[in-house]
Amino acid sequence: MNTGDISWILCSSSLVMLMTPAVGLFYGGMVRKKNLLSTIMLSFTALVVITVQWVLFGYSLAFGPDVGHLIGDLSWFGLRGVGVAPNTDYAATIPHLGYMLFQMKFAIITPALITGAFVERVRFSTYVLFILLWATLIYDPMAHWVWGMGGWLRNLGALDFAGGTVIHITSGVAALCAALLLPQRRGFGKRPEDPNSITLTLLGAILLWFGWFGFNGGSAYAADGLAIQAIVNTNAAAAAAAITWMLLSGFNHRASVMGVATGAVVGLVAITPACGYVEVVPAMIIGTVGAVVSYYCIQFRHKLKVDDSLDVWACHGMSGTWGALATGLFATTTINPAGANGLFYGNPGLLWIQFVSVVVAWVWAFGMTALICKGLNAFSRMTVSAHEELVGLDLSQHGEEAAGSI
Amino acid sequence: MNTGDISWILCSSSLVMLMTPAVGLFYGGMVRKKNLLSTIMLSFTALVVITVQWVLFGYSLAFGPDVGHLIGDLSWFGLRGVGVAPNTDYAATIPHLGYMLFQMKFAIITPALITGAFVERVRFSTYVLFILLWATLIYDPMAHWVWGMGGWLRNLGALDFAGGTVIHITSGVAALCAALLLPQRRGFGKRPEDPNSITLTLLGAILLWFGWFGFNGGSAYAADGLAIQAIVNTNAAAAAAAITWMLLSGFNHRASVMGVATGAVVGLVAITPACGYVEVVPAMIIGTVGAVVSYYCIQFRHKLKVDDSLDVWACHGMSGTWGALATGLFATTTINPAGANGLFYGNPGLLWIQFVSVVVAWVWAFGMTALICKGLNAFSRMTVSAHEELVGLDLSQHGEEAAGSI
Amino acid sequence: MNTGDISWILCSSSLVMLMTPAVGLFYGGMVRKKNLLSTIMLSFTALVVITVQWVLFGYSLAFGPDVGHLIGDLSWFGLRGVGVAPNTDYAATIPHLGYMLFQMKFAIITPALITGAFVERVRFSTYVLFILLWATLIYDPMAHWVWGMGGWLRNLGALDFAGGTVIHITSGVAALCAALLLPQRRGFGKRPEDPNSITLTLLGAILLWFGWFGFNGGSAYAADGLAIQAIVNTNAAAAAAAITWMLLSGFNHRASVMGVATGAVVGLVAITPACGYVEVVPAMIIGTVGAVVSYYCIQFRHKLKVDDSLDVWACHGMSGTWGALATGLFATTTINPAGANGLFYGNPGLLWIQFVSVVVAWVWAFGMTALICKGLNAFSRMTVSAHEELVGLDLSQHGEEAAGSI
Amino acid sequence: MTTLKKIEAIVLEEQVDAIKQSLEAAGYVGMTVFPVKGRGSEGGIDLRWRATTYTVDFLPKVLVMIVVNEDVLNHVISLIVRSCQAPEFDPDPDHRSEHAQSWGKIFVSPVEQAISIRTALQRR
Amino acid sequence: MTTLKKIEAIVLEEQVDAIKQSLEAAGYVGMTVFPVKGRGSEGGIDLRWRATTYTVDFLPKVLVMIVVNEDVLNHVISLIVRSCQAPEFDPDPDHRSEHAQSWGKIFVSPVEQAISIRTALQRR
Amino acid sequence: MTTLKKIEAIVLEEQVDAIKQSLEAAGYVGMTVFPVKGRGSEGGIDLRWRATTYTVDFLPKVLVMIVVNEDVLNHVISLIVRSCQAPEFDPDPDHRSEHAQSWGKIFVSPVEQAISIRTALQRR
Ligand SMILES: Nc1ncnc2c1ncn2[C@@H]1O[C@H](COP(=O)(O)OP(=O)(O)O)[C@@H](O)[C@H]1O
Ligand SMILES: Nc1ncnc2c1ncn2[C@@H]1O[C@H](COP(=O)(O)OP(=O)(O)O)[C@@H](O)[C@H]1O
Ligand SMILES: Nc1ncnc2c1ncn2[C@@H]1O[C@H](COP(=O)(O)OP(=O)(O)O)[C@@H](O)[C@H]1O
Repeated sequence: MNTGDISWILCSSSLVMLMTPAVGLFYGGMVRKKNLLSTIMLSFTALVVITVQWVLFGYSLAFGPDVGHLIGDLSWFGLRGVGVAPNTDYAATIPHLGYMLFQMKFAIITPALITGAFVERVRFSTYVLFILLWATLIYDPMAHWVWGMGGWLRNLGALDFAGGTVIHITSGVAALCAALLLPQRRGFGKRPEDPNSITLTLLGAILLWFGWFGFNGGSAYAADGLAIQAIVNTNAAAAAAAITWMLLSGFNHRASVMGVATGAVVGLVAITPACGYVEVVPAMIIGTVGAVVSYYCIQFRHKLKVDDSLDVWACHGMSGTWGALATGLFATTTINPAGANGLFYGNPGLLWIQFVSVVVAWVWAFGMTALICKGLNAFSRMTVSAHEELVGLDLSQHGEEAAGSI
Repeated sequence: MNTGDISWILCSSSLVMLMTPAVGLFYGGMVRKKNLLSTIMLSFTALVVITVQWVLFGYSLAFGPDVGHLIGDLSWFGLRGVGVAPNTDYAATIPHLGYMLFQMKFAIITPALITGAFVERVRFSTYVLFILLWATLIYDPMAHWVWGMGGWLRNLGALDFAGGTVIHITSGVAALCAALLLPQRRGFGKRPEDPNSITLTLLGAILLWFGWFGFNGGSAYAADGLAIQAIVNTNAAAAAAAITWMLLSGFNHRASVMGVATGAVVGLVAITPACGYVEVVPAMIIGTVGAVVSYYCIQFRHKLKVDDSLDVWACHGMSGTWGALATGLFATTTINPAGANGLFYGNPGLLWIQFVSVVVAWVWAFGMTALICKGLNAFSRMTVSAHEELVGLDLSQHGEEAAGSI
Repeated sequence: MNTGDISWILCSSSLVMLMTPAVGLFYGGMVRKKNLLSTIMLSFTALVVITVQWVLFGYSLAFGPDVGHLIGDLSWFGLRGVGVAPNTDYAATIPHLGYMLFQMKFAIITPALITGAFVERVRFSTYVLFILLWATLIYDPMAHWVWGMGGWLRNLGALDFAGGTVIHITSGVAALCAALLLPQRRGFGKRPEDPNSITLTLLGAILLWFGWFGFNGGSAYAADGLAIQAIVNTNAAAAAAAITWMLLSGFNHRASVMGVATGAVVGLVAITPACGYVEVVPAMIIGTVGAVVSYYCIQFRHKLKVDDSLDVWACHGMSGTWGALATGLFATTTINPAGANGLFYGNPGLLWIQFVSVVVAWVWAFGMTALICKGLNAFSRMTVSAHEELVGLDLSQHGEEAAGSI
Repeated sequence: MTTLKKIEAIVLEEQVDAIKQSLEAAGYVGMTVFPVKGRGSEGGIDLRWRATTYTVDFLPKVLVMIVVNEDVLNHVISLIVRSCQAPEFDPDPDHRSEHAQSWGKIFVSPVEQAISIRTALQRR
Repeated sequence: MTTLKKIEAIVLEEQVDAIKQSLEAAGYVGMTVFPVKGRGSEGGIDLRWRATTYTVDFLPKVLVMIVVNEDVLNHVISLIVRSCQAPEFDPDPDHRSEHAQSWGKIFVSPVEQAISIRTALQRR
Repeated sequence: MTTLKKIEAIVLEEQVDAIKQSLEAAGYVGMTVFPVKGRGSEGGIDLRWRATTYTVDFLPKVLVMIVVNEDVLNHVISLIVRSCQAPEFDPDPDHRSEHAQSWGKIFVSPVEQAISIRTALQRR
């Protein structure tokens, strides 16, 4: 074991921990004031609920001893056998518990990302069931396939450094599915969207960027050159994407603050699967293209009148898809010998593998999310009543208000 | 010396630094708008004042060469002799200054926690004297007893991994004492408590959780498996406690956002003394029970009509007491060979020692706080005039307003 | 390479990354509500624009192979040749990319600091050009002189641990210059300055303090005793300065919250060049004097009716100047053998060298900033029209509002 | 000489845009909106303070103030009323709420002068 | 035909709950509150900007607006006045302030119509 | 018996201080200010939501309410008007804006009673 590596995994786990509530702040600024607390609460709830799910059985399902290349068994239930000694399959120089801790933060943030699809109308109690099922039935298997020892996509050679497929595609596609299946917000499309506080959204974006250094850098599971390369790429891609969005919105109208914040996040998403495999200039290209993709997908989504309220599909699903494919283009073994070369480095095979893993993530996330939504709706409506929606979720779901009574 | 350990102590000190202002934000969201700045300022002031106290003489009192098992002497005044070389009594692999730095953050946050007891009415200038006296007369000796070389509770074998007794019980009991001795806020109990911004409280809670990874993980003074175990336990206990509070408030009425934030903090408090001695499932039990204890103590406090305005006693004093005792139940040397076994691992003796240290902390904190309050009140009132209270402390104590003039 | 050192540079880079948006929050709280987003956006834009500038050519200019002791050449364009292997000239135990990453954060924050001089009136599009030119023509050469291999001030023996001269003097003096050359805000001096949210300013100050641990501690480029010493000094100086400002404002009127936040930042500025060379008691003296200097410079600036709107000159330029000179007074080789002794340790020569480097920084920053401002103004006005200023920059520059439409 | 009237419509935030647009279309541009909290005929909603509960029954509303000439008063009122009656503003379309919540309230009061500061010409 | 009156009481935030409860108990439910800043007869309070000082004398208040029938006007006013006079709202019980601060102000003005948007029935 | 009038001036936040000071100098101290958003005769400003655009035309303003005796009404109005006409409040000094923006608006309406809660003495 290496204290430097352990120190870094401790820090990066802390950084990623911060990201889930930061998603809440990021989303919270975009909704109407009367749904602000409720929106933050959705993310905060993912933090507390999935922590317990993960410790009890989620980690075991995702990373436990392989069953048929499809899922882990339950032998690590309650973290039995997951101790201070390293698990050399996953990370040789840090305690197994450290690997578990870092992965926990990924399992937590993924359902939190989805919440942007149904803010301002989701019923809180059903939501808790939703994320429990979603994490167990969708995330845990997907993580096993891509990252778990014996997982079939891992065996296939799919590259996903920090979760483009596992995290961003699954959450973005689940969001699209939920937005299609659940009722829209009342008056959707007829009234202006009214962010209650762009300041709060900015604060969320700032903390997300900060946390993403741990997200992508920590995925090296060591304090080494690769971790630094990943962070340098991450930072560069985010900046390039933010500038791109700034220009796109500037040409269209004015350089938008919300747009720059969104652009930065989209760039961070795009680089996530690739950050440990590519050089810095390709990283900036990946960020730039990611911003363009998401920018136009948002407009497309508006035209389709789909109420994916905070554009999880456009920002995470599509930018994540681009990032996963771009890994197949730009990956190079000079950066990461444990990776592979992409198309531009003479190996078209990787792009194909990436494509397969993208398709798998789309199909799996869409299909299973539809199943869960239908199932839950049959049993207890996933959205609130019209009156509760009008009063706002803060009052109707939590009996509270974001700001004092006058 | 070990660079990995040093890196971790640097990071964890930074994380804990953030916690004291985060207490200010957490508390600040709960008061009326006209006292918002004042409330944040109380914590911020603890940061700046106790830093200087600690550097000048506080550290020497708490950790300097022992005098009669009761207190350190003043030979480390102004950090003379506290240098880059490790002090092997305290932490063998990091500079002595690093240990001092990390402990400083503990000395700073403890008085900040107390402020929840007398927000919205404490006179600022007297408050500065209060924390100076409190840190010197109560915290420094208590820290010496439990953690200082030669301290009598340390010699007794009391376990307190990251400050359950030293930090949470002393501050919680001091809060109770101050709330009993100082005048209540005008109209207390007759008007609704009106948090000016639950969003701000949530932000505070988020930063507290983030910082607590350093608080508890840093208390290993090394980047090792124990640090990771402590953080895993910390996270699990916080989540379990938040879920518990969510359910309690949900059954009573609706799942409260303020409640989930409070629950998380209470869980973090409860696990603090135990986090480096217990396994993860007991950690979740400790968090859960801590939440139940604090939840009912708040209601009890309301019935007694004690104006411990932000429930420092219920949340820190009582949850900290539970955590200290629980350490005597669940501690196991398989997690930490330097610790001891608790009752459930066959050693009833530890519970008795923990009980003794809890009683000592209660008596010492209550008695000495009473002395300080009485003394200060004789010399200069600790609370503001009725008119100043009506106008609000932001204007009357600081001549400022949280938000612009209209 | 040393994993502990790498871990620390990763963390400190993350911490410093957070500081630039934190400057935005710190400044954002001080302006009128209608310019809040715009103010945060100025800092955020520095983050995204200078990241790309630095990766493409800025780093090469500042740290690339020396040309005539004045500037780096462009051989590291696009980070060619800047890889995972350490550059032993700059930091022997961490990847060269890690050094580049950490330095990037310095290059980003410096232009962000300047923005306080022209908030509430700067035209956004011209501002983007301004920081690009400023970073390239002023910061990159200055960084080369002081820190680059072969730089003439470095050769002279000037000490600047974490950027007093390079960062705070240049930005503060540039701010003074811009404030003198650009039109004032309408009604400046005739209406009260109205901070829209001191809470936000406090949040910014908190995050700045937090990030400064990385700023100053990371400048050791190793997880060693020197890093710890630097952070201990940083924390002590900030606290001493905040207390000083608290007392100054308290004697004048009331202990100001804005004042304590400002004082802390000013103390952090003052200790920046000295933190890796001095002992802790001198550090507190440096902080205290820094606060006094800035406090009276603000009043002087008001008398002169210069619209350096958020006092960048007084807080960064003057406190940075004091800190650079104080390094010549208090530096001691017992703390840092790679440094030098100052006047009080028997070596008057260092003070002279520090004085020279201060003068150089003033002249260079003032002259070149004047050139840039004049140049830009000739080509495209740097400030908005009177009507745009009245409507506010959030709407006129970005088409957005900080808070929802009602 | 025309008399002036002040119309104060207290509605949901969501309704403001509809009001604004229908008035604008009819040529009534001037308008001032206030953030308020209001309580009409409906009952209370329970709020909580950590572990204890209390009742608050004010909901966030928007007060739209429009000063118009008396001769168009009824026209403007009917425009407001109509634009507020879109089905998406129905507070209780599925008839599940125990509280009979209404759609908003309008008050009309007299105004004696309106002065434009630029011209300082008084219109009485 | 009853005439309507608008009561505007400008009070401290803490007093609103007392007003609300006493009116509710007497059957007056409808009410709108505005966040305002106000200055009565008292002097100024000094505020500061970093190292310089300036005077601001507006304090945060709440304006409670209640529209009632004229016949109950005096009753409602007296309810408001009484509920505001609890000792805990005394701005200066210990007589230490230099400023004579009062307890709030009430203005009454005429209202000509009240319209419920749901029914659009005009009550004149 | 003097009659009371309510003056409501809707101005920019920056103008409030000038109004306050000129009224204070002339002995009119009581005053209440409301944060509002307003739209006068000018056109709209485009706002955006991420990648899409929409138009919002309300700007933040402040409503200053002053209740005065009728006999000083004109004096107070002229004080307000004058203090708002300083050149630094000119919305368009360089004549570059497409929109004709005005300097603010004042409405006057009747008040029937003013009651001080402390004394509960009614001044009619
Ligand atoms: N008598 C009244 N005096 C003042 N304001 C009133 C009165 N009645 C209603 N209002 C205001 O009008 C708003 C809408 O009224 P109504 O539609 O009856 O209430 P709600 O929809 O809140 O049940 C209320 O929220 C309140 O702000
Ligand atoms: N002449 C006035 N015009 C408008 N508002 C007034 C006037 N006088 C008082 N007010 C409002 O009534 C509030 C309470 O008045 P009063 O009790 O005299 O003042 P305060 O308690 O603020 O000294 C003031 O804060 C102000 O908002
Ligand atoms: N007819 C009206 N009814 C209500 N409020 C009005 C009316 N006309 C103007 N106002 C208010 O007065 C403010 C100033 O009016 P004016 O100077 O014409 O507008 P602006 O300066 O916003 O173009 C407006 O922002 C609006 O709040």
